[in-house]
Amino acid sequence: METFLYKLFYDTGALIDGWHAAANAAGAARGWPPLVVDILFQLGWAVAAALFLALNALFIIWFERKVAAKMQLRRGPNRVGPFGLLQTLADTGKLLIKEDIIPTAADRPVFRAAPFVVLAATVLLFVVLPFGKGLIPADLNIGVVYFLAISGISVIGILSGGWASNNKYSLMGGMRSAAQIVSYEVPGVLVVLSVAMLAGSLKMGDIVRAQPSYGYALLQPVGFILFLIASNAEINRGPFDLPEADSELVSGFVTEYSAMRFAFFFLAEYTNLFLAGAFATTLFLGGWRGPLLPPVVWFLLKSYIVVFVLIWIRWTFPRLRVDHLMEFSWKVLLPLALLNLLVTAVLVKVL
Amino acid sequence: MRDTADILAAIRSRFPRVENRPVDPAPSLVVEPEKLREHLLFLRDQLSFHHLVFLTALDRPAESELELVYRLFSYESRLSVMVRFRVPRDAGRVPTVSDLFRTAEWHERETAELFGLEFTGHPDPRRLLLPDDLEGYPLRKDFTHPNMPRLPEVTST
Amino acid sequence: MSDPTTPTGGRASPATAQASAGTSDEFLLNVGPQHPATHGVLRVVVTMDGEVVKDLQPHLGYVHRGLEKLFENRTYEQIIPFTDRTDYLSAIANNWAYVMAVEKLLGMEVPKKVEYIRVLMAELNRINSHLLWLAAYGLDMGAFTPFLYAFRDREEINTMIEEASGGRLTTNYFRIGGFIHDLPPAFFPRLKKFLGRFGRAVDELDTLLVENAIFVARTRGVGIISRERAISYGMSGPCLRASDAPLDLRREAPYSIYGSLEFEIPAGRNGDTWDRSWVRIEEMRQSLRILRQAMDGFPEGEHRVRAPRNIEPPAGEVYSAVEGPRGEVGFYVVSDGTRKPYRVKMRKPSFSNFSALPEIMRGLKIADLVAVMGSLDLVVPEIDR
Amino acid sequence: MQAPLAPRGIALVLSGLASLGKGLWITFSAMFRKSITVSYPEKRVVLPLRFRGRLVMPIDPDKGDNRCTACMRCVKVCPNHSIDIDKASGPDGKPLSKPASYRYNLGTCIFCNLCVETCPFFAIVMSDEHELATADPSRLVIDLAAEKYRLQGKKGSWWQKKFRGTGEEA
Repeated sequence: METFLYKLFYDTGALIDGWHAAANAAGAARGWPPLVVDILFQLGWAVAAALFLALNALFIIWFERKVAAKMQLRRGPNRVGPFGLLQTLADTGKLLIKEDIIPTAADRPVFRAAPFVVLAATVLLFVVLPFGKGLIPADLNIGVVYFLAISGISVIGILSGGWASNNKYSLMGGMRSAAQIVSYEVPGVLVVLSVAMLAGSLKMGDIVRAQPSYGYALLQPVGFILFLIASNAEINRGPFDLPEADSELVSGFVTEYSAMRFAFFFLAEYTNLFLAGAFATTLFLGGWRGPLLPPVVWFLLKSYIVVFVLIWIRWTFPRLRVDHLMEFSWKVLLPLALLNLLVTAVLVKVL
Repeated sequence: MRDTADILAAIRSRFPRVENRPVDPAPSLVVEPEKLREHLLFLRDQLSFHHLVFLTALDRPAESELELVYRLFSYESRLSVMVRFRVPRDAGRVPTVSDLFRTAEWHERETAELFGLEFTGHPDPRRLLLPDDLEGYPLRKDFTHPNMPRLPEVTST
Repeated sequence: MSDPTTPTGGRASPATAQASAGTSDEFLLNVGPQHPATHGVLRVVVTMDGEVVKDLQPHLGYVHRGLEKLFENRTYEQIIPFTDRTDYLSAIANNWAYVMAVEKLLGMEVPKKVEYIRVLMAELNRINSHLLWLAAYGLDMGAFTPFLYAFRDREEINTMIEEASGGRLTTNYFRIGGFIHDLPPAFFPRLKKFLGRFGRAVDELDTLLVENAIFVARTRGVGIISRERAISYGMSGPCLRASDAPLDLRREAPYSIYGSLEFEIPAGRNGDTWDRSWVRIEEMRQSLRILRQAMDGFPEGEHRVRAPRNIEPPAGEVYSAVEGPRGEVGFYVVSDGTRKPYRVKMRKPSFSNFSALPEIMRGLKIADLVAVMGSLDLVVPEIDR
Repeated sequence: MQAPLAPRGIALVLSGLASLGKGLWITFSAMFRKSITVSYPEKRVVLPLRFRGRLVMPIDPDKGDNRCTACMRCVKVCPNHSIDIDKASGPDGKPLSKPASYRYNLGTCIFCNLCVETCPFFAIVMSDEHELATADPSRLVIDLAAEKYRLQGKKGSWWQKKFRGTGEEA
């Protein structure tokens, strides 16, 4: 039953390795250095990731608006395309042709660079995502550490965006966001550490393989909830959307941005939402493992369930005040994360 | 908690001119502007008229005077009382009561800018509602403004 | 100590110049006049020290239309539509206060049925106004969903009011001496259905927002004003009752048939933002009780007394007040025997409730400004008139 | 009736978590309820009988003309002078009790219905028209007399019953 289709869905990794070996052989025959083929393959991965990112962003924005609408007894987008599916496409098109204003007193180079820094930090994270068995662009042995490090870069973009707009509201929005991400990164890292300890490795692929098929969530319920809260805060969403708290700071650090630059921030925010879901799936819900369905489908399904929960939380709760936000992280999440780490360590030692 | 008769008696004994305006049941106490603060303090502390409902002025161009009207209400005895007095129409000066009743601060600022009065001792005598560059006092009967539409004269048909 | 560049363009308006004498690390934040949390056109210049509010200077007058001047040039009947434009959320309460004042001037007794219709309309309008307060307050606090649920219920009330008066917000339904049209036949079946369903809807909204842990954390113990200070600031309505003062005009100075109706006056304990919210939720439940009693005891009879076509009350003056959703709504009408009033002074609750904001806000955080302002349930046209 | 006291200590934490849970349950259960949006413009809300749309002077089917006698009562009662009437004059110059023109300023009208109530001849009524936005300000002043408006539907029959005296005070 090693038909092509089966391999395509169920063992994509082996298929790609096959192509890679064939390409190497062809390259060597033509006297190319092996590096050329590797670069070509990496380019392939990059294009695939970019394509996935674009499609996913369009879908997830529509998904959030539809789910939010359903929870609020209304319809949500239904004008553009069937069930409003093309609505996000229309919005992106609109943003493309709108005038891109840069405030005169703005710090121009930083103002222009900020959105790209945030977007770059988001796109780089796709490198280590285990979409399926073997379907990992680069299964770095420090995958988890890489993920946490790169996701920290986006705060630089937000801060510089807030500063460059030379507007009091944006400055406060940027500062708040930086403080928030830093203080929620700490409990997040500790929880990820306890999962890595359970799995015994930092490689994303290994973590997924080491998990029982139902995932670590049942072994680490507290860890799972902590991780959801921490990642929710890190992407400035839900009860933690202080930086763009409309009623206090108009719209935080994105106040002065318009058209395409604003679209980049917006795109980054929703891709981060998916990444939070994907990372939670990898660490706690058993990644692409699951009966019957092909691994990629499992991975996406589980990610979108986590995304649904994050959307659900956002449209139910009011916003936290900035000092509660800090207190909650340092005085509640951190102790719980440490406790969780301790318990896991003891369990791992004992079992 | 003093009963109504007791309070009315206390009022009549203290205030010489207690009148009644048609239809409004609350007694009107006519006082001199100089002794306003003293009277209001008495009403508030002795007779528990804690709630200053409102304070405004009436333009009396015929007598070229402005009539100031203060209305107080007591939550304990559920009685209302009006304190009123007259000041000259031009450069009228009235002692402020904003320290006795905090709500008076804004009421006085509004009455001052709409009627052309001065509340002596007011902590923050800036304009409250009107733009800085408007001359004249709108609620005076003789005030007109270019873009104030004239309605067709209402003759009783 | 450099004078911080005033955000209001070249001309430093007196308020900001005066308030800028602070130390160097302070900075001025302009909240409004186009700010989502100000429920209308109102500007507040906040002197801040980091995130903490040091002083607060409100700027009013953006919506001042000089209504009291207009009234002096219009007949008693022409004034009615203006009264519901001073506070578009409680048009009925304003209509009632004004119409009752003129009826007192005329010494006119209205039939029992008119009193019952007025109570029905006023209580529906109170629920309507509290629902909009809850919707807007949820938005300010970052919870978007209560807005939609509250407006679903508001829609039902608006339809009932619209069927009776023709208008949804600015109803202009009351007339001197009663009503032009009686209640439509579809009114009571609709009201019965609404009363059956709305109890659960209030509980749902209460659980979703006011009882929610994050909301409680942001409002309990925030923006406290004591009973004495509240009375001194002339506050009234839910803002006053939250400071442990069960004072409601429907009990203190009962008008119309409120004397014969049973309902309780909810009062808070320590006058903080949460108590103000709790009082409004509880008031909606009490209004349901009143509506039920008014519906059951609805009498037969005329819906209007034949008022003379040209209303010319005898010279005199009167002050009549009604308990509106935001507090005491009063009209002081001075008549001089002609067809136009000599002077009409409107006593509006938001005017006094808002004047207490600087004292409440001193020392709180900027995020609390939104919470406190929302809890005062301000309607700006009522402040500026 | 007093507001409840804030719970203390562990009770606070538990009630807090419970409130979060209840909140989530409400929004989740809302997903299975029908949406209440009316998809305007495809579907429209049924307007109540007394709805106050734009003022119109409909043609009386019996007389084939509008019922206005230019008695100027609506001009006097309008709070902000949105109605102007020019009396028609007969061939011999004597004024007729018909309006030559009945200028209604839609821009300043506040839809308060006082004019309709004061009109002794039921000549004017507020129609159901509420999509009144126009880009051209000159179209805000409408001559109702020249418009020869035909009032149909429920509102039409309600209006005719009123001046024929057979209708109940709906």
